[in-house]
Amino acid sequence: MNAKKGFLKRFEIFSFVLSSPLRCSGVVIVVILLFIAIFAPAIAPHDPYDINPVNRLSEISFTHPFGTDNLGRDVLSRMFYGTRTALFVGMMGVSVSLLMGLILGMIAAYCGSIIDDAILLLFDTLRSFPTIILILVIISVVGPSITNIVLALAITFMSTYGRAVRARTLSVKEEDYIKAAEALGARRLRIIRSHIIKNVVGPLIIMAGMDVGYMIALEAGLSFLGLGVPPPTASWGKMLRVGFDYMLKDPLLIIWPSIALFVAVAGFSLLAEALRNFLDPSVRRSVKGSLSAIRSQESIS
Amino acid sequence: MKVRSLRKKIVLVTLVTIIGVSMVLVSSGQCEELSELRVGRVGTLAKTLDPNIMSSWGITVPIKSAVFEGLLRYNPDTMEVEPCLAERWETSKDGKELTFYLRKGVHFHKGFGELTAEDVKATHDRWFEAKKWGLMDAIRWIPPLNRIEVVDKYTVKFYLEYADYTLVSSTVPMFFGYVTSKKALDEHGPEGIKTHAVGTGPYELEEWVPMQKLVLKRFPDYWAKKPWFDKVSFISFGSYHAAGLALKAGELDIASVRPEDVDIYEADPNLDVNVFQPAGFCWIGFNVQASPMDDIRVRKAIRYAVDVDEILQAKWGGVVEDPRKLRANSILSPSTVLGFWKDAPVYELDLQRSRKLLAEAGYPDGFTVVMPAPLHYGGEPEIGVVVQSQLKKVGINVKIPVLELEAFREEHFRETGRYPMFVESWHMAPFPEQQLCWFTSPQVETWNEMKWSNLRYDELLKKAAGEPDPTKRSEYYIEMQRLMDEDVVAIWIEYQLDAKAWRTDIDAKFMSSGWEVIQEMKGK
Amino acid sequence: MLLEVKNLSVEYITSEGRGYAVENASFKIEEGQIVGLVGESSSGKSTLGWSIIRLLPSNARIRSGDILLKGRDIIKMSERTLNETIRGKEISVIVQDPQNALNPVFTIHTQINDILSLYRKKTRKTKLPLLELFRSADTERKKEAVSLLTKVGIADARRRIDEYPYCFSGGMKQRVMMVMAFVVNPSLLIADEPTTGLDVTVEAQILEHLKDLIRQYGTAVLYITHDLAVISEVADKVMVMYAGNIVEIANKSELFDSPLHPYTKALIKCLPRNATQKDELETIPGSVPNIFNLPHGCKFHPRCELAKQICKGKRPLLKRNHSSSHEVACFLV
Amino acid sequence: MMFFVIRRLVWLPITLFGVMIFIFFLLNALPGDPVTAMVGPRATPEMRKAIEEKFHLNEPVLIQLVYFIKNVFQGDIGRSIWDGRPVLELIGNALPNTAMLALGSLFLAIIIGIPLGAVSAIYHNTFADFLIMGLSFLVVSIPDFVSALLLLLLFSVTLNLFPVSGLGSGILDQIHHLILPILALSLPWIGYIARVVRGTMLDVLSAPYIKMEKSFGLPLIFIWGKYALRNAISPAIATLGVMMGKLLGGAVLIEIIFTRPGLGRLVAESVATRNIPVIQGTVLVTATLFILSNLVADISYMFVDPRIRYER
Repeated sequence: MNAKKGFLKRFEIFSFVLSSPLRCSGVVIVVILLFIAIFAPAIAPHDPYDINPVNRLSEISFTHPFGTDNLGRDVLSRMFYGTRTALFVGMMGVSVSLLMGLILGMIAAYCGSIIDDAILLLFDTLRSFPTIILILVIISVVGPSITNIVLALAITFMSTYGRAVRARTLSVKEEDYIKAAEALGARRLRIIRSHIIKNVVGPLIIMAGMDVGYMIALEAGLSFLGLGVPPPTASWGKMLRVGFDYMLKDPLLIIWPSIALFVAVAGFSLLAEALRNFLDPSVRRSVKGSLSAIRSQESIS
Repeated sequence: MKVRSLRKKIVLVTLVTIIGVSMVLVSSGQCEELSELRVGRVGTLAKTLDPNIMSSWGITVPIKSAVFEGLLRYNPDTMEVEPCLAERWETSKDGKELTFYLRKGVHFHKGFGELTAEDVKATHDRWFEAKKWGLMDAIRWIPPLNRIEVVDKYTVKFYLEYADYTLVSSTVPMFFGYVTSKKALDEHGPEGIKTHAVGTGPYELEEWVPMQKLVLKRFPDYWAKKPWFDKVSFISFGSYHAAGLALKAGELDIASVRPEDVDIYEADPNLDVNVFQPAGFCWIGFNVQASPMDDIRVRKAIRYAVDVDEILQAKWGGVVEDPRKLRANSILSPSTVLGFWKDAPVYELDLQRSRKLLAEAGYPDGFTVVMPAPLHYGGEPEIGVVVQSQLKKVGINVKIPVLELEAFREEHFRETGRYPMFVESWHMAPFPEQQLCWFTSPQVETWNEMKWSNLRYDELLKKAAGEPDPTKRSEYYIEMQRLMDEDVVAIWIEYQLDAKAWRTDIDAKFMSSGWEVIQEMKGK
Repeated sequence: MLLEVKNLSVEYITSEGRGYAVENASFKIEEGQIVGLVGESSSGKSTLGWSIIRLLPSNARIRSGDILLKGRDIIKMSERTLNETIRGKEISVIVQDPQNALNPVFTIHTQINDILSLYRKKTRKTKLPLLELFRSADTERKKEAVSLLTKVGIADARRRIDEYPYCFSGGMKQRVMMVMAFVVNPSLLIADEPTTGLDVTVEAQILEHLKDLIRQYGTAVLYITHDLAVISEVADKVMVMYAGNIVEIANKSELFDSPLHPYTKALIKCLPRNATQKDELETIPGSVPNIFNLPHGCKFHPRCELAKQICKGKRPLLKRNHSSSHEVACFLV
Repeated sequence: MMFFVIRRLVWLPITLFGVMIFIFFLLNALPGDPVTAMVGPRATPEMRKAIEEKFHLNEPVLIQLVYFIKNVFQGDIGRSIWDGRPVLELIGNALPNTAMLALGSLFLAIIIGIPLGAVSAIYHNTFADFLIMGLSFLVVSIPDFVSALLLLLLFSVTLNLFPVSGLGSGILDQIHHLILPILALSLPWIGYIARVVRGTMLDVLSAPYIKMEKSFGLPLIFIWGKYALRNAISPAIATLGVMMGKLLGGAVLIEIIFTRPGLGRLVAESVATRNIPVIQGTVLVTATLFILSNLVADISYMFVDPRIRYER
């Protein structure tokens, strides 16, 4: 019994040591990804669009560390450029949907009555489609292109943010210092800007951080379906598709983009958890884990 | 006491499950009763089973030709025309009257009674109200048909406006000739007939579950030799390698495989592989009505800027030792019965001339053009990307929209100027008139994707039809191809190869075009 | 002799360090005797109580000492024997905080029934089949439970027994707990602040019922509380605890009439009923030291106005004082 | 609690209306004329006329909307433009496959996720805990279609243990075909449930009532297995319905990768072939299922945890 307790203790310390690098690792990963995305042209060994049929599907070599794809394009370079697509879609998607949600949520919370109901209905409607199906349909209407994908993602995710904003605004609105500010005749907009935004956005940032990863995953999914960014733009999803088509000949073509996707998704959810610790350290680790997981499910499937 | 018994139960259950699982794993591999033929297909199985509508040939021909029969048919080995539902036929001197003497005692599937002249008439009368039956795709096929007359129960007579010798040689034995039951037509109507196939063939339709499988079963009172298999199921797969793996695992007997992958299957001792050259073609088409492609110099310039050999290399590199051999220089492939243009000009890469032509046309530093490359028989998107990078060299910036085939066609025909260039590939029956007919003026709204109309071309097609002598006809066809070449309506890339792999314990049979001849297949 | 605890020490290990929550505690409980254990919060009295059935938080462990129940040493027992012969058999516990002391997602009946069925199995000395526990209750046990609930003053017990805890008030819950505690007919009951957090009237009722049950079952009780008043109600014998040390043990009357330890004196002074004579209510200066940095010598000397040099240097031990039953740990008596 | 359910039931049709309107306008926004969109580029004038009359395309949009909704309520959501099959029939064929997949994954996620979570909570901060949490983080961070590809690569292509695609025939064969897709689909959920259960279980294990139960000498297995777990799983249960909904709709990529003829693939393929009636119908159905399963979730939550009172 006592022996076991000792065992426990060692691991408590272990966990303590282990948890902190885990936290910052998120930041590190994201920074690295950003670096790759920004300096892709500088660090990519080859031009990712430069086709070279003669050595298509070539093995791993010194010139092509990850081999080449079905058109003889350098896989590593395409992965670097894919990072650009992924991060662009992820971050733009999140910020646009965050903005839409923020505006609509606030309007709903402030105007109340019919407008509120209407916006709520809109949110509920959007929420009652499975994410990817909604995106598929939107894409099928507006046609696939990087901006349209961002748009579709934004529309799809807007509702979650919108509802959160609305709820929090309503509660914050009732708090005394806001009331006081209003009583003192501060202008609505100024109140919104100074107090409410501050109190509402904080928690959303965590959600947002989480969602970047899942939007990246979704973009990959769309590109995999052939509804993603148009050629020849590099995207992990499209690379996965090529890998899928050439599975029997060159399995590695699937492995590389899979790793990239995992790193990105994991990186951003770790970042989000770090954010959470930063913003409210009170939350217990276990709960955080589950929370991040919840957000993940909402977008992965 | 109770407890122990319960423990027993638990043990029992676990045992059962273990056994069950292992059984599953075992049963995974060989679960084949040879009297069922399992054919793997990639993508759709068939869009419609109406005997006379043709869409996605390569996929539906084998199915339809197992279910339906025409008055005449091809001998799968010699491709000679031979009697089928008609025991014999006569052509009048002037070639304007065709009389078919029907075989007696031929029965339709599903108890739709015996085949009579009435059925033939009913089936083919549909051409006169083609729009109602959605047959307009093929409306060109029997222009000279004036009327059909039922002489007696077993004799039917076709009256033509002018002589058309291709009718017997290619049209009647193909889709047009397929006969379905009058009763069935009345019963099911234009919508229903798409899913209710009633023919006289050796197999009848058992079930068709979209996206899954299409099952045929042996037709008990078939008039001729009964087929070997009791059951033929066409199973839909999402990707070529899915089908391929299923084949390797013994879940399939025959599967279409990507010609690029044949080496994989050749390696497998249980499999036979063959690459066929169907009368298909893959090309970069110019929409001659859309700017800037309405300027022939631009089209020429592009023809000089596109390196077809590199495209072939990109597709076949590492599979075929010399991809150049696969190059197509004109529309008709060597495998078409006649009309192959042996000495068609071969255009090599020549960037200087290309740039010069562009400059003349007023595009010294190129332009931007939208070029869809929808996936059809495989490889189109890749070809698109290759062309994209090739044209960059002459300053032409190609945008490839992400577009599915159907969407492309819909938009292409809705908005004349939308897509000045495109990559397409078709599978066809190996008969020149059936391949050339799509690019006539009347087809501009429906299938003539180049939107190219050349009256001489139309006229030649008609001339050829009226020409009894095959060699002369062949010359006409070559002439037509020359016209296409002069007007630079397309850059021909290759004759779509088609590869089939099948298990060695199947005695498989294919047409030269690679279409399975289901009814003739046997198990060993 | 029912329970005999010989210099028991319990130690806590946390990130702040390690410290003794209970230090060399020794005492006895006779059959049917009601012993009050009193002390300020975090004086280690609960720890002492729970260590008797060896249910301590994972970061606490018993360093030394013996706990003899009917002569059998609990410390040396295996978890299994503990579960099968002591916990819920010989000893049962009424825990603090009735609000959360009942499992919210099971009916009262299920919870009582599980305990009962387990108890029955034990007493029949057959091996414990888990499945038996998952089996739904039989009527004969239910009757028993219902009658007990009625006894502790739960109206319409027959119906309420099938309700969920959230339908019960705090007092009700505490009654249910009592039923659970007594249903196994223990020889020792450890009541850990059973009435804290209840309002006074309820508290009074609960105490009444508790006394009845104790009388009826003749159970010995270790009654842990910070409230001398309650002690004066129930206990026969009182132990005063300060900073992990038992500083005084005496019969109730002796303790209240002639307390010896300065701390005890202070406590008694603080009792409202004594306070009424004076104008303002007495308080003890200073506060209970944190167990991780206890003062040397007598733990109370920093707050003791009579403290002498010796108090700082040596730690006083419990020693018999004139009457045989009155023990105190102080150099000044 | 009843009140809550009723409120939801009232809200349900309203949302459904919202869904219908949304779909209608979305698909009316399609480029090109709606008739072509409905019946395909080379339809016969008769067909076009029929559609025009059926959907009243010559009338103002709002009227059209009304008719559209009317049709939906009459259970008529059009025919596939290619083979003229009723959309309902197509959905009827596809739904069972998707349902099987979803239920399977749900089941797997529960029977693996909950015990894992419980174990890592019980052995909090032990090696087991770290292992489980590490793994669950891993699987949660790999998008399901990626793990599908990897599983396919490993088990089908390399080891050749499982079939690559299709439904299979016969119960055993069907199960055999289901294993990989189900696994792929449920992996993220396993990790997710494990995390949630661990979280709540940790709270529960430190709750007074657990202490009390221990004090009665109830064997630990019993306490964990009955008393603690029952408390710990309720939040997980609450998400089951949401999960079910997501699984029903979210299987698109999995169904494509394993070529299983399900709802997801139906949507994807009709999107690819511009088969508007099918898109409309399928999306409508999935949305409805999605909403319903959410409702079921809340109700089931209510049953698992008697404390729940719904003020929201």
